[in-house]
Amino acid sequence: MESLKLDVKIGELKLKNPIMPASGAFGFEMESLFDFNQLGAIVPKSITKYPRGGNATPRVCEVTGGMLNSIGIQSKGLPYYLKNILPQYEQYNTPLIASISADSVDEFAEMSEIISKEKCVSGIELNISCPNLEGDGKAFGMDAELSYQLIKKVKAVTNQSIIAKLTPNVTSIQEIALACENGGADGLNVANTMLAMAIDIHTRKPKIGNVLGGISGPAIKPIIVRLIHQVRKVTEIPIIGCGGVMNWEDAIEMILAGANAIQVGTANFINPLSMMEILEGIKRYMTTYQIEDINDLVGKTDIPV
Amino acid sequence: MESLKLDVKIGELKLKNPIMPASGAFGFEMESLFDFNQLGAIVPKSITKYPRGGNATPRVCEVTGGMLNSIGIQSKGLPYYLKNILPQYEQYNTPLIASISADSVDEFAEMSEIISKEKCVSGIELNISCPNLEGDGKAFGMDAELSYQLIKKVKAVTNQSIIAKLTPNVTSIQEIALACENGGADGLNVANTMLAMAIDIHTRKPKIGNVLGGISGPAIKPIIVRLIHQVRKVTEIPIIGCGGVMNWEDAIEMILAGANAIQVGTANFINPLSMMEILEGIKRYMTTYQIEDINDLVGKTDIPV
Amino acid sequence: MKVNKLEVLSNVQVSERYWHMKLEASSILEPVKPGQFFNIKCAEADSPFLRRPFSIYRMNKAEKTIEFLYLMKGQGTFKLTDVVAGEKVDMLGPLGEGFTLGKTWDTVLLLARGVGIATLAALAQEAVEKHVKCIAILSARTNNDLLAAEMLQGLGVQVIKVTEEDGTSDVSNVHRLIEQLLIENDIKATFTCGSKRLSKLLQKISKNHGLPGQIALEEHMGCAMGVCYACVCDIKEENGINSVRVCKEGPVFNLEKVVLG
Amino acid sequence: MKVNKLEVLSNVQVSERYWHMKLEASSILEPVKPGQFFNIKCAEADSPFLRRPFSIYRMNKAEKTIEFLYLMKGQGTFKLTDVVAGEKVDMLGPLGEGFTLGKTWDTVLLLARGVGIATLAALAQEAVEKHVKCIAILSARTNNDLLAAEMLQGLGVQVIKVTEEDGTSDVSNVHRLIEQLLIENDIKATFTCGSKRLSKLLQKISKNHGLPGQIALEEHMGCAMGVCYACVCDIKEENGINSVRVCKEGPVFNLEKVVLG
Ligand SMILES: Cc1cc2nc3c(=O)[nH]c(=O)nc-3n(C[C@H](O)[C@H](O)[C@H](O)COP(=O)(O)OP(=O)(O)OC[C@H]3O[C@@H](n4cnc5c(N)ncnc54)[C@H](O)[C@@H]3O)c2cc1C
Ligand SMILES: Cc1cc2nc3c(=O)[nH]c(=O)nc-3n(C[C@H](O)[C@H](O)[C@H](O)COP(=O)(O)OP(=O)(O)OC[C@H]3O[C@@H](n4cnc5c(N)ncnc54)[C@H](O)[C@@H]3O)c2cc1C
Ligand SMILES: Cc1cc2nc3c(=O)[nH]c(=O)nc-3n(C[C@H](O)[C@H](O)[C@H](O)COP(=O)(O)O)c2cc1C
Ligand SMILES: Cc1cc2nc3c(=O)[nH]c(=O)nc-3n(C[C@H](O)[C@H](O)[C@H](O)COP(=O)(O)O)c2cc1C
Ligand code: FES
Ligand code: FES
Repeated sequence: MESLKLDVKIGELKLKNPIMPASGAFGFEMESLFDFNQLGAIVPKSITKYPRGGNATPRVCEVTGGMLNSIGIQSKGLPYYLKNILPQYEQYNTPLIASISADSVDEFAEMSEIISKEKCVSGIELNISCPNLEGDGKAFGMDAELSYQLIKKVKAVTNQSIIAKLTPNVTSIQEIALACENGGADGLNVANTMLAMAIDIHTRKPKIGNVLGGISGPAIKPIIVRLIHQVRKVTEIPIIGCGGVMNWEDAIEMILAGANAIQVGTANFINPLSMMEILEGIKRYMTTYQIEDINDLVGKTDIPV
Repeated sequence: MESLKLDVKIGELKLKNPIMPASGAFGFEMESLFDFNQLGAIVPKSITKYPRGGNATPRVCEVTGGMLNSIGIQSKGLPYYLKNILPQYEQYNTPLIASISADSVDEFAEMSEIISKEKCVSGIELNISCPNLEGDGKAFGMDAELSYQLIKKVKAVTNQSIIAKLTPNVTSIQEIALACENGGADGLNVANTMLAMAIDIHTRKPKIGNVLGGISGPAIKPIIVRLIHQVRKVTEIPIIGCGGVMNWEDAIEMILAGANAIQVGTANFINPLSMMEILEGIKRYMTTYQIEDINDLVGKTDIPV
Repeated sequence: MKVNKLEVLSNVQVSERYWHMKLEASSILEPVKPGQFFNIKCAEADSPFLRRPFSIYRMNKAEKTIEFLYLMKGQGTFKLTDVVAGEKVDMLGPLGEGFTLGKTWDTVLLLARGVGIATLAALAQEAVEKHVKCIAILSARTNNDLLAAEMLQGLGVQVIKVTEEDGTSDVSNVHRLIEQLLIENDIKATFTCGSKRLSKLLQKISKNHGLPGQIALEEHMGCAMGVCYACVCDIKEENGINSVRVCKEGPVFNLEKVVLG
Repeated sequence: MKVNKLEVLSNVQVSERYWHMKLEASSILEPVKPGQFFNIKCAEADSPFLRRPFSIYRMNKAEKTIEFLYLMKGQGTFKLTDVVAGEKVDMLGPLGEGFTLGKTWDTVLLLARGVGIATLAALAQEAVEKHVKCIAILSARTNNDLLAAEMLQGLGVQVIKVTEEDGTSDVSNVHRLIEQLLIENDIKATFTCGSKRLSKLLQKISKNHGLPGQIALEEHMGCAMGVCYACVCDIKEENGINSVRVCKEGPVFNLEKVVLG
């Protein structure tokens, strides 16, 4: 095909293509593997205001079709992030989405305001869904009203495009999605990991130091596809599909379900070149099926009536 | 070891061992494969009051580490069940747990009352969690108050041991579990399938005729283990672990997480002898680790403090 | 029905897209009928997750072997091609209801498309053994796809090949062909498998000519043992349309009664 | 670091529980240091899901080959034993920081347990090439487990074996052994891998004798590239205890600084 249109928009944020890494499963350390300029966006690991030690090891374990993790957002704190992490990416012409994790609504707003001022930041993802922190796996994103307040407060202090990263561990993701949209979110990330647990039957100990962890990888893809489909039914704002994308087929599946862009996490650990291969696969698919603009595929599942 | 104690109790219901099939993934048609007298319980497919045609085909599809299904509880109705299905199992000395699916609280109570009178029924499982029916995957078991009312009404009309089969598609399974306990449930089944979706990227059609389906199989096991662990934290009533048990290691893992008994569903499709092999494996494990009574393993995960 | 672990005697590619697998089957004591199938674990690994259904292609009662002819289609059948002689394959079966050859049927017509050929081949074998005259129209994309069907000719079946490649496989041409065969032969019953369009055609022709017919259906399966109700199809009965299980009441059904949608 | 698809030259069992794999490595242009590792996809299939980390056991710069020695432990290493010569294996690396041989270290002591032997073997090889005298205490459950270590003797390393089987592997015996070796030899540095108990012992002894030491750690890994923070361990620094990545800042650390818990 003459020219494929791969660019997508999330609020004011323009991406040259829909493929980006998932926070926590990507870093500057991968820089020798492929050209970060090829990515739709750069998404560094979630940052917290204060340094955090993270959780007890083991922090990962393998399960059928995926892995559990409970890193606990190990972080050197915001000042270190601004000084040492962000500048690493200044050399790329790829927009950077900063992922923020915080303990309170006010802290989310405070951090968003600070990070917004960084020249190299083009968007902010609010990790309101991290299941690893205090409170038995609970997260802001489990409460619609809290999510609404949080987004609203953040939007009040920044002009950046704001993406709310939702948790899949809820009864109605539609309710949370709408709350975030009403709060002013420019996009929704569907979704973070699912809360899970694994036990070593010989030692009788949890396989994860922190007892509970989040499951990522292909095992959760069908659940995430369903969540994207459900969210797309109630809102028109951009969705970033995330969870279990291992190859271009998975990415197309999520786009058909309603995602405008795709984040790739665990796949980077299995095949660090997967984001590049996914991009190539999407182009081949578009050429085969004569799709000129990737946006024309969004939500285009043929649902029987 | 001299003698292994494998018997478990759920309310008044005594099982000679903790292994039983999951509803919908077992039937009399398997009778030539192994001796049903070896099972802890027999659990036929959920029955509805009126005949139901079930959903559009395809009703199953394969995903990584599991399958989606949306059968839609195809059923010939309660009278046929009483006359033709239940009597098939009369020849076995294994207790039978009848699984009931209904459209309203009153219908659940009505059906429970009728089924209770059958001599060969030893317990009732209320499928308050089937995600395939009307309402975009919604189920009674997503609402704590409704679940409470439902169990209470059923308990008022029957002396049978009542097991509530919970849905994993909720923000807080603990809340639902407590509601069921307060309603009088004798046991909790954790859990039914997780709501999911898969799309054929070439035809762009959902892979399941009914669009959404429930995912079962090893992909969901870590989520189910977490749910069992969470439920065990808030209640002491018996839990039946269900979801992704493929082998004896999985069964032991769920028992350690807090399950008193185990249901095996999808594994029967892959290896129809799996329930017998699971039982043997559990016995070997108990012998190796000198566990005389299976009940001594329940919830015995070594959680760091 | 039981879980059989059968030793593979050979597993070879017979044409571009088709493979042929032969297994030692002395442990199967139950009779296996044409049209019945086995639900096969295509790889020892966890993936593909589900078993795959394949109907019996050939049985050799003296040799105590069974054979399958399969199309390389997706993950499961690709894995199956990796199996080598000497390995064991886990196959649940025999499953379902097979074909029935009426006592008075001395000439029968088979209409098969694609892998449907495998299913009807077993029937042709039985028919030939019973000295029933067998005429088979085999339809496929290419002549290469029909290479696997040569065994039928070897058996003494009268084979007519139609393909997209030769431009002979369209429904109207097959229609003409069948009408011609019905004139030239005293066909007593019809059998089909593998194509909805051709099945509809044969349903219509059989009805018009008052011929009994049988069809082997395919549907995605969960258990293949009749317990899960994944594989249903609609059958017209006196009392209306019933939803029945392809794996249990089928896969072979009365052609007249099947609702082909 | 890059994704390498290397051809397997051989993959053979060298003792009851240990396997040895040799691969063609001319495509690896980066230098590979002892103590560094590769994160290996043990099977082409989806399961095992994660890669597995293995440190380099031997490098032959002339032949352009690399070798791994691995213990058959669980799903991943079992699958790895299925790989045959001619197949390609996907290995990400080289990863992490390796051992450093100080310029003035003319005699070094290696203390390895179990698969730690593989990791230290690469170091021994480099030491021998640099004409550094190498004394290695190898500890294992059985003498059979130590078969794989014979290569070290071939290199000219002075090998002392201790095993549970012979009742020689308890910490107090190893302690006596080391003290004796320190008397008999002018050991300049110590290296260890594979056992927490032995590492603690060597940490103490090295400290007492004022010897520099290095340790290669193991931790469960997600990415092995330094991005996920799955693999952390604690390191004592002037500013307190820091949590660092085994895959990036390690797996080799200053023995003195490691918090062995
Ligand atoms: C009763 C019966 C008999 C059959 N006999 C033969 C035979 O003799 N030779 C032969 O080549 N094929 C036969 N088929 C079709 C065969 O089962 C499918 O081609 C096979 O399952 C494809 O698996 P796959 O992993 O290669 O393809 P994929 O398309 O990757 O399979 C994905 C999923 O869809 C299911 N599926 C795909 N196609 C079919 C189909 N046509 N019918 C049912 N399920 C399907 C698979 O079982 C699997 O669960 C038969 C099917 C049925 C129901
Ligand atoms: C830097 C490094 C170098 C290593 N070098 C070698 C070597 O040269 N030879 C060798 O035999 N082994 C080595 N190991 C250990 C090797 O990685 C494990 O034995 C292997 O991962 C076990 O995988 P499995 O699937 O067979 O076992 P399983 O126990 O089934 O593995 C389950 C999971 O736990 C992880 N795991 C299990 N044991 C370890 C371990 N000791 N360290 C890290 N993760 C583990 C696996 O990677 C996997 O994710 C090394 C480990 C590290 C971290
Ligand atoms: C090791 C690891 C660390 C993660 N850290 C973060 C994080 O810091 N912030 C965040 O929002 N999500 C984090 N996630 C979740 C991922 O961004 C992603 O939502 C999830 O892994 C599902 O996608 P995947 O299946 O493609 O991995 C992490 C995931 C993994 C596996
Ligand atoms: C094909 C199929 C049909 C099912 N039908 C029912 C049903 O009728 N009633 C019910 O309570 N659960 C039903 N289930 C859910 C199972 O009982 C079980 O909760 C679920 O499959 C998870 O367990 P598993 O992973 O061991 O299969 C069905 C599951 C499958 C796969
Ligand atoms: S596949 Fe389960 S009933 Fe036919
Ligand atoms: S394994 Fe990811 S940082 Fe070390």
